[in-house]
Amino acid sequence: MLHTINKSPFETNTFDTCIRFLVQGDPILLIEDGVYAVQAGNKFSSTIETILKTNPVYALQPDLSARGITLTTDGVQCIDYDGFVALVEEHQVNSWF
Amino acid sequence: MLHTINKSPFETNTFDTCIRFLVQGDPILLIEDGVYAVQAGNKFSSTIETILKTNPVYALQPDLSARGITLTTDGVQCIDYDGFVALVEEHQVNSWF
Amino acid sequence: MKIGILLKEGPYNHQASDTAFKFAEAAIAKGHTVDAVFLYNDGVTNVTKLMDPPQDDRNISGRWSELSQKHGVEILACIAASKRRGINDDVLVQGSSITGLGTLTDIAIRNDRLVTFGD
Amino acid sequence: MKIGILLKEGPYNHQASDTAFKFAEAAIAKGHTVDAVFLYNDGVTNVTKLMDPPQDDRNISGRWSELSQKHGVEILACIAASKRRGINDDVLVQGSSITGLGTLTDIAIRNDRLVTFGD
Amino acid sequence: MENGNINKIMHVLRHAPHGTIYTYEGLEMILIMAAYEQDLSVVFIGDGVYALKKNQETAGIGIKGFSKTFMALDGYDVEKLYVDKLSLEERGLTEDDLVVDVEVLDSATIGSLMKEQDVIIHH
Amino acid sequence: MENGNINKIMHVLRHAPHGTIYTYEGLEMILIMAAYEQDLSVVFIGDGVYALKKNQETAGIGIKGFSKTFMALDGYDVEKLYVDKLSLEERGLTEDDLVVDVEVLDSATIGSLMKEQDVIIHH
Repeated sequence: MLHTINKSPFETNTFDTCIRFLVQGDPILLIEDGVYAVQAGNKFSSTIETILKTNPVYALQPDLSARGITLTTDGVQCIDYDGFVALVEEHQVNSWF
Repeated sequence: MLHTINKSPFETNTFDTCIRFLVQGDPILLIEDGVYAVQAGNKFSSTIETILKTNPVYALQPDLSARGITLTTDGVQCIDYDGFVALVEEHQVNSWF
Repeated sequence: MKIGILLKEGPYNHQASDTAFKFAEAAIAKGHTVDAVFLYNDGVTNVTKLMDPPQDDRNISGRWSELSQKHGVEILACIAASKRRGINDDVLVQGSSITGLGTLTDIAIRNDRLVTFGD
Repeated sequence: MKIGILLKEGPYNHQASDTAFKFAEAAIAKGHTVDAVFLYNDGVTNVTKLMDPPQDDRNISGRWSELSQKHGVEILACIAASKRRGINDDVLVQGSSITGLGTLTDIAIRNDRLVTFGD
Repeated sequence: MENGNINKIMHVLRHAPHGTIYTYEGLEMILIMAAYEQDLSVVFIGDGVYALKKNQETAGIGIKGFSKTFMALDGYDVEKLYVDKLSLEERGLTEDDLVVDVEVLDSATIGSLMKEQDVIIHH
Repeated sequence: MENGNINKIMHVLRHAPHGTIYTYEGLEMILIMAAYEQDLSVVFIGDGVYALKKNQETAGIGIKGFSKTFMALDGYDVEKLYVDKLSLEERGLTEDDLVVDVEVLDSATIGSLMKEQDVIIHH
């Protein structure tokens, strides 16, 4: 199950809620305003590091670039729309917004 | 300055943010999904009680009724649209959403 | 007192439009002048006459139209926001019109209050 | 792989429509079939041909129309949601149509994936 | 249904009623899908649990109420109604506050159910 | 302007750019209002501070960028740009990360400024 999150973790509880239902091993893909969660050195970095111990975390590069995020938390994989499609090939999708 | 809040405090940070900029004495009016903040006995009750020491807190009765909220935190004043207008007569408006 | 309203969300999807309407009605009932309702962002879709809700539901563009005709409230949609969202003169409900953001500035200046409804 | 898309927000106001479009393009480029884009909630306003954005901006209904005609993607707006929001056959962009929620159920059943975009 | 199998379709209601239309239009979708003999479930998470709150009287806001429609789901054979335990507790609610019988589940159980689904739609 | 006074009008930007149009259409409104010789101010709170982030490259999402337009505000005599200190800090940002010079203020100062306004519009 691929979980996508498109909301800033600073503004709504979508990120926190999604994380709570995550099954070990399932990937998270941050898109749109969701990518602020993986900006290096912000207050969610330690949460992201904890998640990375059990689940892969991806972020959509075009959304990172659009928001001027050049550094992401270590271990986060930045992918293009093509990579988004590749994840959808592998998993059913649970879109959180 | 009248501050209105229309968002559930459980879902977004709008309530917390508004509170941070509140000047002593200025009224808060909770409308729409914002009224969940004043449901008696939920986790925001103590915050509401603290605010009430310095600022009056109002909630829009039609929105409370629509959501089945019959008990509100002590000290919160429940008003109709008519009371909303009366507050606007007294104050400029700062609408948080 | 003279009151202007700024409405930033479309009908049905967000309660903002309903609250704005109820507030306008209550202000008028209390003897105030509601000068104008300015529609911005998705709010411009409040005035399409093409909406056709179920019989037992409110007709949101219809009631803005009625408010305009009964009480002289200007119902104004921002032109730039309207163009993005497919609102033009052909679909405007009676009593509403399309105008620029300069008009909102005038509304903000000439009224005693500007009350915003959004989401 | 056969992929269906559910889009729940209108154009311009929310990035959901842009992300859905970019995803659809990328899926097609990778050789997948994008069977249909079903529009729900404010999403139905994606297909009004009346939208007229600035020259240097994307035309969102125009590009859904193009996607439909180039790649056979059905662009479908829910009828109940459309009626509430003033979307009817007269304003539909070429290649789109209005249908019921039963069609979404069919889309959910017949595709390998249903990917939702909302806000 | 090309493969003759029943699909598992989960609807996730996460918004309070009335402030936005998502829960109402979500319910409209659920009612239509119920006719298709798939394996439907409905999960209430976050403010979604408020949709089930008893005593909603919407006349004052001029919007049609719909909480009673949840009682009709049983008649459409939509019987899998799950409520997130933490969401209920955080809001100071218990099962007695709700208009229908539901199964209250913890996060891990709901997470496992999600993983089994063919389709998940959030409203 | 019936009373010949200058009105104090504050715009509050609270949303991140691109995910929604609010900040972009907010900026369009500010540019028009700037022509009216009122006392305008713009406050960035919460994710609104991200609108000022340097190095936004939007080509990949197909949406026109607008962060550079904030640099033009000065030419329109919109000089009162205030940023909420806590919002900036929480996001791991400093003034050096922003495309324009701003005044960083604490909550109490912004609250007092709000109280002085004739009109406040959140975007």
